[in-house]
Amino acid sequence: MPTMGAFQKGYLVAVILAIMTILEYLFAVGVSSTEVRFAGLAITALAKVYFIAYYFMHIYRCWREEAH
Amino acid sequence: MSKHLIPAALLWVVLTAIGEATFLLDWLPVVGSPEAEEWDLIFNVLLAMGIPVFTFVVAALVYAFTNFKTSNDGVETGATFKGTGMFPKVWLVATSALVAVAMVIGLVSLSNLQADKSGYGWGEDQAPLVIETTAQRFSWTFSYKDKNVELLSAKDSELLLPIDTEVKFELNSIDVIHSLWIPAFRMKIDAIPGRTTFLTVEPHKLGSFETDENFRVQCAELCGLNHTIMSMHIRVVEQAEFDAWLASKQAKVSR
Amino acid sequence: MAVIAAHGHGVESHGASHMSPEKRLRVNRVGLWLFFFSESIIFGLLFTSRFFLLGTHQEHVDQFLGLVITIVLLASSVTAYTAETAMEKGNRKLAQWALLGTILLGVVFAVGVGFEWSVAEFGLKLSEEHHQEPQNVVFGTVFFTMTGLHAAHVVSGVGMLVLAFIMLSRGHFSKESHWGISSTIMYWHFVDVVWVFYYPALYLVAG
Amino acid sequence: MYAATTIGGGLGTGLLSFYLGIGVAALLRTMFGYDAWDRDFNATIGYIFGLVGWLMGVGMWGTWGREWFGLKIKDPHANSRKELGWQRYFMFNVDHKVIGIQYLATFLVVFMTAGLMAMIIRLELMGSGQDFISNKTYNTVLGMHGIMMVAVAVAAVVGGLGNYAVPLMIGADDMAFPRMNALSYWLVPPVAVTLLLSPFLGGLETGWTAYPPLSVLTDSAQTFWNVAIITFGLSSILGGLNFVVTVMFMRAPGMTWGRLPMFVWSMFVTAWLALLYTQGFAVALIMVTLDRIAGMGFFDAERGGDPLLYQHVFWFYSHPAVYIMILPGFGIALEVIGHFSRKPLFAYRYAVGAFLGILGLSGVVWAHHMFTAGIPNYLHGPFLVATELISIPTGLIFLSALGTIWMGKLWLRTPMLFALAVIFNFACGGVTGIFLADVPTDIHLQDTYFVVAHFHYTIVGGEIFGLFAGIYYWFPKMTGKMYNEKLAKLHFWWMFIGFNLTFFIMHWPGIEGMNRRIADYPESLQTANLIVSLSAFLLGSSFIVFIYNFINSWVRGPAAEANPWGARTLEWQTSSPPPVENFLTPPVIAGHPYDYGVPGAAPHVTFFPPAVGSPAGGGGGGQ
Repeated sequence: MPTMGAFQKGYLVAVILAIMTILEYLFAVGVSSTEVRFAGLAITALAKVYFIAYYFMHIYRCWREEAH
Repeated sequence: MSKHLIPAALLWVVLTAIGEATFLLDWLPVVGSPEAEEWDLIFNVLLAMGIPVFTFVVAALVYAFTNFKTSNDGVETGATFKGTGMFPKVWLVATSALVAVAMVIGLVSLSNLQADKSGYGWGEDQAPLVIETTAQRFSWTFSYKDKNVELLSAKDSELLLPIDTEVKFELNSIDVIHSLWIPAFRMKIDAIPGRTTFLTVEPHKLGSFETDENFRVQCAELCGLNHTIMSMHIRVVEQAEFDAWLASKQAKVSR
Repeated sequence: MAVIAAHGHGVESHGASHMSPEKRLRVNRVGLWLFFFSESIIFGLLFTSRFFLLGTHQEHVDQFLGLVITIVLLASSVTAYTAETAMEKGNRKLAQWALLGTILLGVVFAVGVGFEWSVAEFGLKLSEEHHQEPQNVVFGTVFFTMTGLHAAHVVSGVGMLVLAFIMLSRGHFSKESHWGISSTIMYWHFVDVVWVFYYPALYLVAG
Repeated sequence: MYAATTIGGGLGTGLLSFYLGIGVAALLRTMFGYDAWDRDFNATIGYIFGLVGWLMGVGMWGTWGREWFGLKIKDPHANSRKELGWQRYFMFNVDHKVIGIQYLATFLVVFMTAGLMAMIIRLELMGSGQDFISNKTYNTVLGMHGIMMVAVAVAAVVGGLGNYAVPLMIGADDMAFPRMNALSYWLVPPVAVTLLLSPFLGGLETGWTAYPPLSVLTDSAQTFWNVAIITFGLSSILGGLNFVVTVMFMRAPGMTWGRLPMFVWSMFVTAWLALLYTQGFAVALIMVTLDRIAGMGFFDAERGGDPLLYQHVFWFYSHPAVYIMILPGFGIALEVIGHFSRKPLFAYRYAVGAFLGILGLSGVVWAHHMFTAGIPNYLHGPFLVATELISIPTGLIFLSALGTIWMGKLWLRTPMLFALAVIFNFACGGVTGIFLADVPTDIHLQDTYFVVAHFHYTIVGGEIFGLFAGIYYWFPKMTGKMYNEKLAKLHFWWMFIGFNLTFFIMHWPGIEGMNRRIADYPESLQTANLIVSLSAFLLGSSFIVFIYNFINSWVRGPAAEANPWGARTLEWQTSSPPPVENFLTPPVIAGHPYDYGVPGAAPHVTFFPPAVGSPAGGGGGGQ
């Protein structure tokens, strides 16, 4: 998403996170196997953390200098 | 360099010999069960291995201390090797091998410990004599299972065990964590509220607190104010004497 | 404690005599991340304790309420992001409004947790009349502790946001220099990250 | 005067906030329909308020807090001015050198106090039977000795010597977060006060490990103790964070990772350990506190909790904590041995690798403290293996130390004697560790005096000897005075002999059936205990020599040169004591710190030509 404006990028990520949250909820309610549910929830959580840490918290700025 | 290596190695050999000579002193506590025998064996093997390691360091230190010192206020400099060659790799392999040996000894003896009846920790195996043990601050309750006999460390003076019989202690605690330790058998396990732990011993030596103070149950986990006094004497007796004692106890209960 | 530490990174000035502002910023940023790392171990240990004590067992919780407060917290992350991006673009007005929105959503989240506590069907005491099992008590213990610790972070985060809002309104911070706001907002996102794990662990894991 | 205002102000606001907190707690309790007064609950809230009040009053408000509200702050550097004399050590100070000395002095006092408690313990144990003190007093003294010594071991080297030496050794003008550094220190006095008051608030019953359910059930000063230790943990975490960032970002030009002095390496790894694991102790104690004051059921088996949870969480910290204690000892030992052997440090890369290896392994060995605790049988094997694996990196430390002294020109001054003693003592502590890592032998030895002897060998023999090596080594730098060499050597031999007699013999009652933490023992153990006690008094009395030498030399010792040891590292290339900004001209690192006598080796340090005018100032954060 390099060409996108900063605001739009953030909102797109937020929409993705919201969809993931809803899907996570539906998944948890719908799946009966404990192991599958646990694994699915863990993967979703890690994916969400990636989005938040990268796009919201700008973790890359720790090792990459800011542009301005 | 060998000018220094040979005398230092000699020093190491001498120190090791002195160290290993301590095995001549029979200083381990009384052996009351096969478990204790096994313990003494592993302890001695590890000690025999550990002494040369310790004396290696001591020999190197003492030799360097006496031979490489200078009083020339730190102006002189020593040899300039930096330890980037083979020697550290050899050292790494040697120490790893030693550690591997120690690990194998540990794992083998661990699997012996956890094998079948003389299992340790958690398990269902039954033994001919089961003593349900309840710990509380600051006393022990020993209940001979199916025998209708109960001993209290606060009231009764001795815990009797028959010789050459497997005894399983099933431990519970009603308040805090305690630990049942019998030094003569080298065995110990914690009593934890909410779960049952067990240990099994097979006394093979007659004895009592009067003959050796390690024939005792001792609480080994700090449990509060009177942790110190939470102990009880043990007497290991012949089967016949044990049965008679049990019968008299049962008679007392039924009366 | 979080307030002190997180703000601490924002305002170091001594020791910078040989340090360019860019380097100072980078040092602050790495320090703040290490602080998050360190805090996540506290949260992680409680998270692990929950599974140690209960496995995946879970008492009944209000799923709708849980989903709503999760969305509220996510929404607050969006407004927080808006505030920081606005500062980077020099739009102070928007940043102010977005901070205000974040504060409000944070308060709504905290109230939501409080409400959840008041309607919870599990407690901390065994009682005959409610037929409570030990598991009920343990779930209460981990639920109140985990949400409580998280809520404490939310409340301290709100406090820091309020401070940042006041300072911004008084004319502090600029497009070039707004680490005080950035650090606070990073902290806020971190609180969100914690909830990303806590929400499934407390609400969803038993389906 | 300045000192009095600082301390008085802190105490004043602290006490006021304490009472305010108690009031707030009472109000809250009334609001939710409970009795207004519950000792533990109200005191906990009061403590938190009081702690914040103390910090603000002691100087954080003026130099830091005002900034959060956009107000103008006092210059945090003002308190470092030399004209303030001794008073600057009693003020909220951001200079790492002042903070280092504050830490060191505080923890030496704590060390001596806890040492006196050890003397009380040994006095009681001198004879079989209840001699001097009641069981309650005994447990309190025991717990206090334990936790205070743990605090000393965790913080004296890191906080004291680390704070003082690390920025100097890497060529920084200060730590990365100087005010947070001051905060780390000023969190300590309330902890010390709370701990020292605990005998009067109900005593301690649980030892330093505070195992529940005892720590939940006990009617003692447990809650005060918990909050104090959590505060200390916070101080440790913030300190660790500061060191990590400092070593990462504040190194002088040319100070590559391969040129870092060993002491800096050890501090860096220790700081990571503190940063990663201290939370375990804090979380464990938070759970105990919640069980005590909020009716939670983490450890109440009747309500479904599990006491073993505590031990897992607790040892998750407290095992890495022993590396927090010992790595600085290794670091100082290798540092001193490197300089005093006058030859290059042997296998530098392997020693660094050993530090990193210990860092990596330390997090996966905690359950070896729980071999007898009824953990599932399948956990025994893996933790046995992981624990013994740690011997391999530890062996590399010995390789480095022994290789360095071999064929060197050993300059046997007091720091060197202490450093060699670290290697000697730890060899003994390491070998006895194998018996405890091995499950079957551990079952008998767990919770006996064998364990006590083992960990005193590692922690006292390893770290405390290292601490004294460091104190003597950096004494000229810190104070600008030279200590008395004769008295220092007397102290060393006295302490070394007393220590080894005490703790070597202590293995014996452990094997013979004497368990820990008891005020009385069967009569067959009488002889061993008598010898141990007498040796312990010998060890204890050796510190009189140290205290006399330390104070006397500081006050009227001869002035020290800038570099009395002729060492290559950076901290010796500036005046003794160093100026506030550490180096008048910025240093550049050109070579390895330990290349003594290596032909053609570049000097470790060169300096930029003297700067014209003052160095350019860089203000607050900016983007």
